[in-house]
Amino acid sequence: MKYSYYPGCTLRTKAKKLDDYMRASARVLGIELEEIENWQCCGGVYPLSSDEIATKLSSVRALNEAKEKGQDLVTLCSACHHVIKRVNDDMQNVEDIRTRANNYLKFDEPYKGETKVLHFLEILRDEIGFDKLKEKVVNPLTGKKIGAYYGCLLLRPSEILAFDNPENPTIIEEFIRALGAEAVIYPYRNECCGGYISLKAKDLSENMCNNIVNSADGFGAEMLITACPLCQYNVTKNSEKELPVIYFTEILAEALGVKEEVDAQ
Amino acid sequence: MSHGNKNQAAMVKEISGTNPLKCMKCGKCSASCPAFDKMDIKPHQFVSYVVNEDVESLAKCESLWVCLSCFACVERCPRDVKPGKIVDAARQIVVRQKGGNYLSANEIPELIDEDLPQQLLVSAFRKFRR
Amino acid sequence: MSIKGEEFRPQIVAFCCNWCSYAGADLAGSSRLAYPADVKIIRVPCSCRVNPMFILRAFEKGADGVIICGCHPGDCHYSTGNYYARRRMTLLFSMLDYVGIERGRTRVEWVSAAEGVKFSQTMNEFVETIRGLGKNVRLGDLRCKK
Amino acid sequence: MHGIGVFVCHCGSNIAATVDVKKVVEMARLEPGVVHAEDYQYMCSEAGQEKIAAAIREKNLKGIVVCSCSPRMHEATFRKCAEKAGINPYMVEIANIREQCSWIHKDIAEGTEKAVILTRAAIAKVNLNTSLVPGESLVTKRALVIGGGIAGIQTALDIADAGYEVDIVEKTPSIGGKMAQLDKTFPTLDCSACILTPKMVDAAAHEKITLYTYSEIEKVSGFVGDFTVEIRKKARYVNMDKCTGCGVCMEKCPSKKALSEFNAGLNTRPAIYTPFAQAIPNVPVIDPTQCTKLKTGKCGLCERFCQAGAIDYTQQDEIVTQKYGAIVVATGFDVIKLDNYDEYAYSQSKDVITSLELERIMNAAGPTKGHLERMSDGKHPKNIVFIQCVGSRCNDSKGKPYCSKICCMYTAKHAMLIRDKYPDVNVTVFYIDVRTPGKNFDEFYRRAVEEYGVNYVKGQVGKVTPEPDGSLTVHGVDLLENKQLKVSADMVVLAAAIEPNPAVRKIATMLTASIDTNNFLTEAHPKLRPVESPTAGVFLSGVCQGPKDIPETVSQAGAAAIKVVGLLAKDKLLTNPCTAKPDELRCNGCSVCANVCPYGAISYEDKLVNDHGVRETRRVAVVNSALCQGCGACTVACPSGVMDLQGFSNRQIIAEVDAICR
Repeated sequence: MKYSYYPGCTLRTKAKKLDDYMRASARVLGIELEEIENWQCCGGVYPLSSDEIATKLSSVRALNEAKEKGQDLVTLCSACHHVIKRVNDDMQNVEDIRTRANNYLKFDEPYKGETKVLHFLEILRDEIGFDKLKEKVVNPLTGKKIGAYYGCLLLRPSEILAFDNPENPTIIEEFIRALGAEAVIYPYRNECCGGYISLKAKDLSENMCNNIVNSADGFGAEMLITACPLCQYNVTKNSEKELPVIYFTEILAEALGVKEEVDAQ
Repeated sequence: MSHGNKNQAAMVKEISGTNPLKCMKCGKCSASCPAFDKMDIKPHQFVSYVVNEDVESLAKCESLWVCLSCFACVERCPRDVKPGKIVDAARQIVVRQKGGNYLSANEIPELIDEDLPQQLLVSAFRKFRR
Repeated sequence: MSIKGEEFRPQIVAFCCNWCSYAGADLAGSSRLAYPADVKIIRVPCSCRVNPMFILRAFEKGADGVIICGCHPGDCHYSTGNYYARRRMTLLFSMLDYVGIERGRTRVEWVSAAEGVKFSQTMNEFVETIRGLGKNVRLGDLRCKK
Repeated sequence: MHGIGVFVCHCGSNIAATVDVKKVVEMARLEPGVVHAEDYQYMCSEAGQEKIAAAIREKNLKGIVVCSCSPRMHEATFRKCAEKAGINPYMVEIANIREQCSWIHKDIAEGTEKAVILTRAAIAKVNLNTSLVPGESLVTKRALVIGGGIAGIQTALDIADAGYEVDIVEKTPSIGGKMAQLDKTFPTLDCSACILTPKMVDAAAHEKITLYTYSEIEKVSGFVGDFTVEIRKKARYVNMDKCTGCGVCMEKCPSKKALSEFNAGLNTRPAIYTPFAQAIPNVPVIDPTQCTKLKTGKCGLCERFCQAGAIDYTQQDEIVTQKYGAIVVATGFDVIKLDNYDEYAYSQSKDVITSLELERIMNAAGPTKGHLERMSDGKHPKNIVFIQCVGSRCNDSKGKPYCSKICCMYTAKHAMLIRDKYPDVNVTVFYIDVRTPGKNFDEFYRRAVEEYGVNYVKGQVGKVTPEPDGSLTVHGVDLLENKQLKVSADMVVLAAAIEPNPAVRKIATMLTASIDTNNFLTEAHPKLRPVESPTAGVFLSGVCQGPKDIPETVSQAGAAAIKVVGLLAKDKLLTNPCTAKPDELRCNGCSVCANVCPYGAISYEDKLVNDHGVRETRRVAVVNSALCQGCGACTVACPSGVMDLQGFSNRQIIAEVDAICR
């Protein structure tokens, strides 16, 4: 299994571990990742305006490169996934954006949204399968009570992201169970952490993150896992309760027995 | 009723790609919005400003800068109106005008800490500035 | 839309089955859902009554587009008529394409008696397509022009 | 043909406002064959018809064209008028210059031009019309009602009381339908079972009514007056003649895990069961997916305990074939699945329920014996929140675009009943609009507010979150106060949208009755023929046609019954004379036409033909005009172009094409 891989800005810096744990785990699972050459930042938020293309071009370049290699494009950061998947949907379905982006980029062959965009979790679920993943676990996380924190970007708008049931998702819970831990279900797992708003309106983010953490704690979670560096930051910084929030790839690496090797790097 | 700027209202409709007339004023967006309390114009009211061609008031409101683009309103809107897209279109109109930036580079140092991920700054820049 | 001097006004024939599409057209009418006057409807009992000959004749006589409307698959008043129509028209349209009548000039659409909106939308779209394609000259029989 | 008359209707201003009627008359006069043309305010009025009749007589007209509304509206009117005046009714053509011209165009020049062309096409067609004479067919004096809810029961009772045989086919083991599941009914709060069960008993006891419960429609053929229907009587594994309805089998059955359909899945029932105590017939059925004996061959307890010897594990499905003159669809509704509304935590919490489930909880025969209890822990709730419009009025892909109509009233009913019985319970209703048109309806809702203190809040709820302490938080908004609200509740009740019974699609296809985008059956005319389907002989009763409450359903059921009675009262029906007709001289008997005919109306006979003096016996197609429905499939299939359709002949349609493209 060979995929094109788009890491994104934060995974190169503040969230390097999110990336490292994933790469180590991917090796164990036989997932081959080829990093997109010269990838550029996705912009962090999907540009909603339907009348400009400049903010979408970096995603289109990455998508086209994967297409030329004949590979699916894998993402790990929730924000990158959200942006690239939606831009891809525009390239498939919005004629105006497709035409203008192609006119500007002048690829050998126009890009029409051919590339399949997958989140790493989707590979675990759909390509590897959680049953198979379970077999590969050498260090089951038995007894741990883990809450999945999805946030907003992976799930919405479900019409386009088509990742999971946006109001009652199960993919990360299944992932947790495959690793041998107990999945704690709490209703705030798909609520927003505040995102970029924490920069200028910290109190708003605090209120939201406290709701999330209190709910998870109330239902017995001992830690939260997430796929998004921004979620990780906000929920950790902006909540009163000290509930650890870590990347899902960390517990994956732990269960697969490669965590120490990464930490030692 | 409408003394406002027709062009700007049309522009909001075009940028957002939504039809505000589909709204039935159910309020599910406002019930879902995590930033509701910070908003001066509430999500269910966005459409009225566009219909009444009063984009100017919308452009001056605080709501533009506290919307999180979490898409809860977009996901749950039963009428396919997508209020989040309307507020984003109004925000676009503001930041595209000169001096419409909500965030200046000078403010940044005092706002950040060492754990802050790049993603946050990138997103904030895209949302708050041209 | 007024009749202006040299504006291209296509000649469009619509065959509508009596049970669904003709009723859908009536509903579009009573709901005042406008579509261009270029469309003229011929009522047939079922879309399977539409003989390819009629369509050829229309093009010979100078039609710029022909659309056939019937009940949705599975909803035919005569159970299976629209399936026959669908198969026949698929064949006919590829043949017409072969002789140079663009695909866009012919269309099959399923419109139920309750779909006034769809009828109007379909006709607006179809007329728009035909306007884009311009006047049809292929198959036109000059003897028919007198 | 010489002697055509053209009559252009103004339809008040409906046509005349956008079509220059005088101009249409003037242009019609120029068409070949036209000897008379005139216009009039209302052609369909008595005076208008008199004008037509007078012209036919005075000018010796052979055929007429009426330029007016849709032929689906007044073709029959003008045919009758022509016949009275002495010409064949099929010498009439209609140019539809209202629905398909004046109502959709605004520009007079444009409208007039199109009206002239449509008139021209009708004139070209009528030129080639021939006199047609309808045949006759006999009417089978028996009606079929599909569905045994209140709609079906009422329709059947009314038909039977008029003296005709009626069969009710009901899919489930008992008649009664959704109404049997209800506890109380609005706006009078009388007990649903108390008013329904006598009707169920009446239906069962009526000498003219036959019940086929636990049965489904398998196949329908034929046409108005003469339908043939195959009914599948599913194996009950209980002999209906022997069973005494004692109920011992249900008590003894060890397999009690199946969810009770009647109690909306809130509790369980045995594998051998009647849906509810007052079921009619009071004969249980064995659910083969649950019965240990049928699945593994072991057990057999019910057989051992049945003193009447009614259990029969070898029973098979049985197909009954019956003839009917008319069919009434009364298939009713279901509550939508709430998979698309997980924000309301229906699948996550047992204490989030639908209104139909609440109905069962409130009912003395329900899972909690009528006590208001939470399904999760059996505790008495102190705060109940109702959420309206869940899945109704949605134009996204998740819900239904229509208003389900009954929810506002039943929610007011529930709120009132709860406050009446348990004054300690706080009731909050989140609504978008309160819609209560109907006799004593708004008064009823106001009573809930004014006398019972139900708290109505305008604003749709965004999300319901289960809390660690077992309560629920309702995240709502008060739009009038412009405030977000978080309401703590012990129970949340969702007014889930209703949708037509999913089985209706298959039934509609079998009946060739049309269905709309929401799977509601289409009526022949939305105002003037609301209980008839466009397919002759098929009638509509109850929610299968659109959302309705009980009184509306009962009225419609009666209306459908009178239409059926009107049909069955006739001995013979005139058949459509627009049937297929082969040209025997040119037919080579290739059999293609018979293969496409959906009615088996075409056969082949060896006939003596005289082909330009050559007399020989040839195999030629023969159409049975009593069976032919006039679809025209054969006319196009015929490789030699020999088959034609009377009233819509090749030449007629080509003449129309020519006239339009001229």
